Amino acid sequence: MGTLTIGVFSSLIGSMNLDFAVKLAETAADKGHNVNLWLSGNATTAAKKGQKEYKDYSYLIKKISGLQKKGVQVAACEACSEARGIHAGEDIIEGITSIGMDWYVAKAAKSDRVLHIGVE
Amino acid sequence: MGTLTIGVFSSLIGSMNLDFAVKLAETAADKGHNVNLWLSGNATTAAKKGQKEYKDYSYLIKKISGLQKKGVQVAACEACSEARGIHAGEDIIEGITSIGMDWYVAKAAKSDRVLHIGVE
Amino acid sequence: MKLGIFYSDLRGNHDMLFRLKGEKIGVFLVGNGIYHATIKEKGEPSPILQKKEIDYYVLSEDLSTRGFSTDEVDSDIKVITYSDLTDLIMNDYDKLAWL
Amino acid sequence: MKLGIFYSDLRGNHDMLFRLKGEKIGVFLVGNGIYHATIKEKGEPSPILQKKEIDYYVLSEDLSTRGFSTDEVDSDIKVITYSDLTDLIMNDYDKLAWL
Amino acid sequence: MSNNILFVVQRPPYKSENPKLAITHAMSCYTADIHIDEPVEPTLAYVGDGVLNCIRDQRSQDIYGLISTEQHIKVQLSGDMKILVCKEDIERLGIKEERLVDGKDLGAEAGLNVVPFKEILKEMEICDHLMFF
Amino acid sequence: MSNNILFVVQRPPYKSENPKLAITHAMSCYTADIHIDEPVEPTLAYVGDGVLNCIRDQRSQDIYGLISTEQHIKVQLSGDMKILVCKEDIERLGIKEERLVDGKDLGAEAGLNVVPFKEILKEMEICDHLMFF
Repeated sequence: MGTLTIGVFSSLIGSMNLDFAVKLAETAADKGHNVNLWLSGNATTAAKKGQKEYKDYSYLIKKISGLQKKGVQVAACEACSEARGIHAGEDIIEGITSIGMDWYVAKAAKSDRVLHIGVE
Repeated sequence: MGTLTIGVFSSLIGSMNLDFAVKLAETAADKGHNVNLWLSGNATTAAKKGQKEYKDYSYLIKKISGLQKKGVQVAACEACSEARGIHAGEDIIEGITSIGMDWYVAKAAKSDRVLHIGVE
Repeated sequence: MKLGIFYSDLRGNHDMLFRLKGEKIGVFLVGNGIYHATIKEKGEPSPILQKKEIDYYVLSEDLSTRGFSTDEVDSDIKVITYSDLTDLIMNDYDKLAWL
Repeated sequence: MKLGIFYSDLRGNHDMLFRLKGEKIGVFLVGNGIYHATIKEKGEPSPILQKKEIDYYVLSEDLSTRGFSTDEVDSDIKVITYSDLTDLIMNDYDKLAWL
Repeated sequence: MSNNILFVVQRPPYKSENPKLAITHAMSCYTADIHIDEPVEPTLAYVGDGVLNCIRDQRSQDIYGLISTEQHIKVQLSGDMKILVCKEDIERLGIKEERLVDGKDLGAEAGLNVVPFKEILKEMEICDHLMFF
Repeated sequence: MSNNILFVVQRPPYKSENPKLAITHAMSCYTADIHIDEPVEPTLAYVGDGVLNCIRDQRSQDIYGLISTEQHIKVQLSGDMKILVCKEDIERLGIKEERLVDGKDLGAEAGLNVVPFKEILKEMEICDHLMFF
């Protein structure tokens, strides 16, 4: 079993890249791999508490919390979040670490595979 | 003098379409036109309170509040905001109306010009 | 119709521009659209500049943001400010399309 | 290197694909990349499918999402699930690039 | 006097939220009269790669838990919204008309109107405002 | 043993935040050792339309209040980050080398390395991981 780190820079709602990343993380974790998920840039919008579930919009809170139960580490870029008014504690979903970019590159360096989704 | 309604669907940070829209709204208001600004889809991220000012990221809170002082009406799509966990009162910047899409199409219908920026 | 078309990308939807018709067509190069006014890929001007009956404009503030000056702009394109853009929108074009 | 390349758009960066080289290249069509596997524009297969030495894969879940079934996929392309994709990533490709 | 807004969708579905927001914004025209004294009439047109929104059998709900663009289009067809699809573009992309969304199972009387681009251009001429998605 | 990550920027600036995040993520490699026991070494490469990030005289700060991509690149040059720019792409786009960002005024010893694409490909071979922006 290996370690897979996925970095995503796409908005919660829009390109569906985050839906893809979450489903891939889930599949890899179910197969016994270690998985890290990094949310940066517009992807930090996925870390905001209080998302209302509409069937029309990507809604990932439950899925991300499911990932965490499977041992997936989920972290969000601190500066990217704060620039969007999403602050640790009051705004960020419990279990998602708010941290600097060095966390991501360190995790990537120690991983067998890195899937970096650096687009919107 | 005429009425200009600008609708934007692009994220606060990213394409700089919102920076463009805000600067255009400001210029038009300074010339004496009536201006409405509609934030929908990912552009509702611009309506979030508590954005931290970094010189690296688009920071529009002060500019939007400046627009309001010039008489520009600024509104954000209610469902699009809520899906992102951005709720009226607790999350949305004062002075920005959280409202349904019918507000925008009504304003557009009564405007001399509509600039609809329907991309990310 | 008098149609003002906004271009904010270097790549993308050229086809649509050539399909749109009206008694007057203006193209506003804003954001990354300014590269069409300044870059000659393989020595050629951008394909979007080929249509003769169109008035082309480029936003001076967006040129400067990206490191270009007015004298690097193709001579067929008029350099305008946000103020000029506002006047053109409100006076000269009745419909607007952001491609 | 053994390089896995992800395509999630219908339009865009075809040049880069043809510039990338390695001992083994795989292309994963995901998201809107699936249109390359299903749409024949003007009767022609997508230009990204032209490279003979590449293994092409398309994600079945993303086909279904967009209304396509496996039997509409070009026969040179292997239809895979998220589970297959995970195995390919972890076993067969050591570097990954999302274009 | 009614105002007409033409919503033009030129991008494929699922890569951006905006093609879906084109439909919901068009739909919201029916309640715009709560804000102003005149009705607002929407027309929806799919052109360019936007015609890919109109392919039937989209299963986004089963797979990603998201209402499909197809479901949205069907609801609007059953509400009699005028929806145009560019003929040249479906032909260019090799999409047969029988692969397009059909609203009959939701009780729609008419389906999507597949029309030449020049008819969509005519709608652009007669509408009051354009919204390109 | 150090780990090397190659950051490849293939899109123009200002249309997405991500070309700028490529630089800040690359920079963050210098502090990655607070999390792991090995250093992480970044290399930054501009290819395709991404080379437009490297044009000098960007005035985004004056006009939109935003630090320019140029300022970011200069800071990294003065910190001796290895930054490659694809020669074929600047030629294709008609950009002369004297139009590229120069870090000398911030004390950088070397400027941007304009190299043939095959050298960037070589970096892709030797790096441990790739991050395309």
